[in-house]
Amino acid sequence: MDHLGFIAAVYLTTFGVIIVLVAKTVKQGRDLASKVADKDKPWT
Amino acid sequence: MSGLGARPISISRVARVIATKDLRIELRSRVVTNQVFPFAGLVMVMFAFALDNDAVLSRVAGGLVWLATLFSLIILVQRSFAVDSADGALEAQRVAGLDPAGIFIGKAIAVMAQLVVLEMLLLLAAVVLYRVELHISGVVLLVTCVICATAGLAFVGTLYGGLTAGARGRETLLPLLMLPVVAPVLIGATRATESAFTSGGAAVSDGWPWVGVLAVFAVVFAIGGILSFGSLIEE
Amino acid sequence: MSLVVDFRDAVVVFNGFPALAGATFQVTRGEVVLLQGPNGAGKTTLLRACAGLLPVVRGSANVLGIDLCVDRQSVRARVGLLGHANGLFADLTIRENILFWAQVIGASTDEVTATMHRMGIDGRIADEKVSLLSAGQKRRCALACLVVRRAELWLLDEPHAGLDAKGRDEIDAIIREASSFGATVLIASHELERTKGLATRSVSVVAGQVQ
Amino acid sequence: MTSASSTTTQTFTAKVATPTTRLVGAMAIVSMAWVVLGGLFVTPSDVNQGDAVRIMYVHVPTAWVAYLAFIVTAIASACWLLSRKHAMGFDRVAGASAEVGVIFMAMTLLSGGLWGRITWGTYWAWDPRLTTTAFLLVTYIGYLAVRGLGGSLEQRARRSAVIALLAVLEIPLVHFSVLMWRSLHQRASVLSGDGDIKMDGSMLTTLLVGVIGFTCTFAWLVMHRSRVLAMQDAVQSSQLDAALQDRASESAGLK
Repeated sequence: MDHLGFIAAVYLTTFGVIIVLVAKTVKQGRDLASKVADKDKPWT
Repeated sequence: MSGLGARPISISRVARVIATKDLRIELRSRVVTNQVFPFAGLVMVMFAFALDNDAVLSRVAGGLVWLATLFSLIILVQRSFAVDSADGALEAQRVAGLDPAGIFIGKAIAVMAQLVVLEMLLLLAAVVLYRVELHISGVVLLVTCVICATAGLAFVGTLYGGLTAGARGRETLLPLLMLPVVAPVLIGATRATESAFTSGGAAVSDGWPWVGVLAVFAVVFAIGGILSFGSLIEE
Repeated sequence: MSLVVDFRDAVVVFNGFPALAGATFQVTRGEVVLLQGPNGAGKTTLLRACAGLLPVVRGSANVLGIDLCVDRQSVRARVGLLGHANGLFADLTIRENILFWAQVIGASTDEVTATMHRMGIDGRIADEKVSLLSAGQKRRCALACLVVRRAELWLLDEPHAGLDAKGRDEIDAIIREASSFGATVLIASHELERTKGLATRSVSVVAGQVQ
Repeated sequence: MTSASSTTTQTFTAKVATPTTRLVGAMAIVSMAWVVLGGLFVTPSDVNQGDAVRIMYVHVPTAWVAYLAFIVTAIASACWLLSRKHAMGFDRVAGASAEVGVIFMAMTLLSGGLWGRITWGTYWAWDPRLTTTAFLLVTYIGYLAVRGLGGSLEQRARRSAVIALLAVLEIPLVHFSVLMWRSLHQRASVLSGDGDIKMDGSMLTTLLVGVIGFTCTFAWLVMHRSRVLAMQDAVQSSQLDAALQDRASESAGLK
């Protein structure tokens, strides 16, 4: 495969950033969900 | 004290009084004249140091004039709101229920007047320092371009200046918010000015479509500002 | 008697802090009410809420018959707030500052001259830059702006602060005169002795509530 | 918060995820796995672009999501301004979408630059699409800064909604002026000619799955993120309740 470095860089950063973003969101959500009463969660 | 109670206040009256007030303050304090104009001239000299080539300078003179204008616009707008924020006068205007659209138009007109003087000086500096040549045929284009570009810059500057003045202590946000928005003015005014200078072999007639862009820009942000200024200066 | 200010269990939040925590408070037309209480009790917030500057997040609040929970804009033209800042343009003269407000609302130059005379800021001093004036002169100039604007409800936050005895007397005289012309006045002040003589009633603001 | 929990029987068990977000998340994971496998190994290399076309399977969906995010922000902002009750849900969706959009926009520029280096031999070209994308990024960084200015929730919502709608005015003007600038001065753009891709079936499918997968990821992120923002607002208002109680007891003690 030509330009392997470039292609790998694109895939790694893109999916890496998405994974970090998802992980951060999940963690924030867990922390807050245990502190906020269920009545303040309109989606339930 | 012949009776109490508010009288109806028209937008145009508010705009006129505010513009007069801002210009009178400038005539008294001379901050823009004594500090912003020299700053803009200094920027023009610095460009010459950085580019260090007469041919290049006269080719890009139009762009440098408008870049120096944009930098000065930031300071000018900050000054325009600083005279109001210093002793709570902007708040006093809000408390007094002055129509925000009137405040917006008035301040924009005052900024426009100061910008036009600044641009005249910068164009003169370009002729003197960068050796550009301006023919009679280019003068009409240049004047129209300056008027349209100045209106657009003043409206956008006042709009975002109001936002950052409303959120006290966040004046550093102004360039970040304002510069991307005025990019079309930089592009359009530069091309039109280059045509007027016929630099790089441009024809004067090439400049007119750009003046159209500048006019559309000014109208769009005048309307946008009139509609939204009130929401932005609230705390 | 018409109610000029009618707050019921009003909560006003300032910087995430409930500076007014369920205040109930009424003022009828023509009263001069002294608000007393320790610093941080919510006096300034109460005045700023009356001026429609801060949103009332809970409870109800009516000023001059306008519901502040619905419309904070239209009340503003009819009240005058003098806070810690004077709201003057430092580079303009007294006359130009007062003329600014007169021109905005369309008052005549005669009214400006008369007001300046009554406030004792006419003559040579009228054409001095505001930045060169004493604190008392600035305060009188700010009050003159309220007079020219014909505010129906005066909200004065520590109007005596930073003034000498003579300046304080002059402020008192201005407030008495405004009241005699039918303006309703709310004064937040630590100058209890002085202001009690001025006020028709005094209330205390403690921990965000009016007692 | 502690005072609130002691007085009433409240539960704190509900999670952020719901069946909907789990479904969307699962779809995202499956399609993203498909994109990685398909994009890197299954699909052939392009006749013109060679292996550089593999970047496209990531770049195109990222760019699509970035633009989608800003459309969502603009629509949600308009909805907030127009809705009679000024429902804060709209404001949170606008904010969450802009946060996700800024990150995807940055990734778009990065992957686009690397692709451009391979295909055009340059990281950056003054192409209207690229320039507008960069301006969108800067504009929405400013939008997020305005959201962080503080003030009441309503003021934050109003201010940022106005800024988002002003950006809707700004971006077409920027795009049009860059378009006009380029067409007047450099007729031969680097973009002409060599950008074509002759797509076969597996390539087209992979690209399509990529778009679906990234859109699902975006939807999942915005849903979760706006719920997080809702909980942050709830924490703020419950702190207000506690402060109100404190002040009430303080004033009772002083009577």
